[in-house]
Amino acid sequence: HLPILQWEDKRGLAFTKNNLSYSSNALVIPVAGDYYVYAQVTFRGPVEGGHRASSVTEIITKVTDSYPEPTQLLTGTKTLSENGNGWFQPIYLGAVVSLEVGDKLMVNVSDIKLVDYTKEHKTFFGAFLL
Amino acid sequence: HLPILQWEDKRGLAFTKNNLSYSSNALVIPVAGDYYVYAQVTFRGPVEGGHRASSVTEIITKVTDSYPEPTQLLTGTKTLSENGNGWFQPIYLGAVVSLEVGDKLMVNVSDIKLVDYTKEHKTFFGAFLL
Amino acid sequence: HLPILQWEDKRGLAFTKNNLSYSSNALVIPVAGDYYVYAQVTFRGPVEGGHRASSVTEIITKVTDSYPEPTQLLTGTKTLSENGNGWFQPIYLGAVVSLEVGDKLMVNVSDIKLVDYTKEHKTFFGAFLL
Amino acid sequence: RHPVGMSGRRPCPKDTNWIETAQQCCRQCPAGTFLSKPCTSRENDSVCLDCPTGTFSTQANTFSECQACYECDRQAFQRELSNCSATRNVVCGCEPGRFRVCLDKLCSEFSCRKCQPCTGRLIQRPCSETQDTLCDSSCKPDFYREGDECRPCQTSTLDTCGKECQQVCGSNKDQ
Repeated sequence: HLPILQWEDKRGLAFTKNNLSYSSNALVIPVAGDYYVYAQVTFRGPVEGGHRASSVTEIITKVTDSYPEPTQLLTGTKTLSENGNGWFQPIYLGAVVSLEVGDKLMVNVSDIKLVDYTKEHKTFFGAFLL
Repeated sequence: HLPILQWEDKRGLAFTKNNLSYSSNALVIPVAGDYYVYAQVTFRGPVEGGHRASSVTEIITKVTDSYPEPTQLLTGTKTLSENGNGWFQPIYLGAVVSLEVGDKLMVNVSDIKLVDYTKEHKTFFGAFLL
Repeated sequence: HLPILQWEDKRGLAFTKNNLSYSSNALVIPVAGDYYVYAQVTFRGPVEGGHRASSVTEIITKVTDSYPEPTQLLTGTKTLSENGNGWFQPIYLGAVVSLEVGDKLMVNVSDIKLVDYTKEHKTFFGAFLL
Repeated sequence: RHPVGMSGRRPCPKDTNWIETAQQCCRQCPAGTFLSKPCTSRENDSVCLDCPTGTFSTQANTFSECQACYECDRQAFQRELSNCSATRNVVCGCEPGRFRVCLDKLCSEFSCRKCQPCTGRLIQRPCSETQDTLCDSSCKPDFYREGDECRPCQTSTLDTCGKECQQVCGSNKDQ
């Protein structure tokens, strides 16, 4: 599987409430229902020692007790036509998905070294019940 | 007009509820109100026999009984600087719009041959009442 | 600070309601709570007399009475690999933020001359209370 | 309520539209106006108001507001061919000396590129709103070819200039 991002859930702009909790890299769904789930990852490169990435991918995934395999909910894939200089590429994803109690939501990326984690307002992840 | 995308509305992650129905390529609004409308289209190329696209466009359009022409609600236009190799370009759109009973929402694209329809988590469309 | 965009709040698709008002380039929060805040800016170039931009940035900012400095809530930064011809680059941002009564939300951009203001469905800004 | 289609909606006679809030058909407002207040008892007493400046409606309608006019992209060398009126959106074109480069088949988006000047050549087809100048492939008299440019003959440098230049400019001098 693709690497899973870790998130800050308390400090700065980050918060959880209404029993929507965060544990082991996942948002945990407290109540069955339809949720608008979203995430933005800002990718940037090139990075030291990294091979020259030709594309970046962000996937919001669901893990559920009722199914052994993770399910890909939303995917953003972008090829890079950068010419070796410093580049930035944000990918935003968001949609309504039906979730069950205990479902876990995570964000996977093609290459964790390319993720710009330096500022909370550039890379973020969340969900709210409709 | 630009081509209109067709959507799966039942299988896999797709669903409709609360009388928000899907028919002839459009979401049909059951209750007047403000809706958050969103869509992502993943474009990819080059495609066989296609001319080299210099840009891709996604438009969420409204058709209403009260006006004979479609209204463009949201538009994402991106020029491509890809150099002939395989490329991917997702475009996400989302915003709140005021809709009337019976209004129809559709997604138009600049070139239907460039749309990546292979995976439901890469190209999707939806709306929810606030 | 980066230039702040001005918005149309009445004509066409634009509207404000439930006391969420617009004044001096900002949405003004009437009720404390969690809001989904979003904005899309379509950038385009090259423009007359403009230097050749190497990147474009969109930031949704909060100004609050309780803190003298604006707070950056959401940021989208994209480098440009365009080759001098006409280019278009949309940046969409959206997320849930906790806001207080009287907080002001604004959209800043790296270069106001590069913003495509010509059509309301290409560049837009909004928020709704969860 | 007898089922007559979605939420009591009935097909309306010509030039009227079903109005959900009024639960009846109301007369359409003419182009250039919008439906400010739906009809009440009789079909004909819809209240239509003119589109406010900066907005338009091109057709008869029962829209609750008019559409916002587009703007021409002045910084991208566009200009107004006709401005926005109550019944028609603005029409944009390119500034003189520039032509349209369409972004897609519909040409709803276009940039305005400088017309090429054809220095030293005859103009086969002048620059227009939709097409660049078409220059003649050969150089004008008193001009010689250098690469894909046409340069003016200069008697002062005749003995030092290249073969092509001497051929063209030398023969002109002898006449």
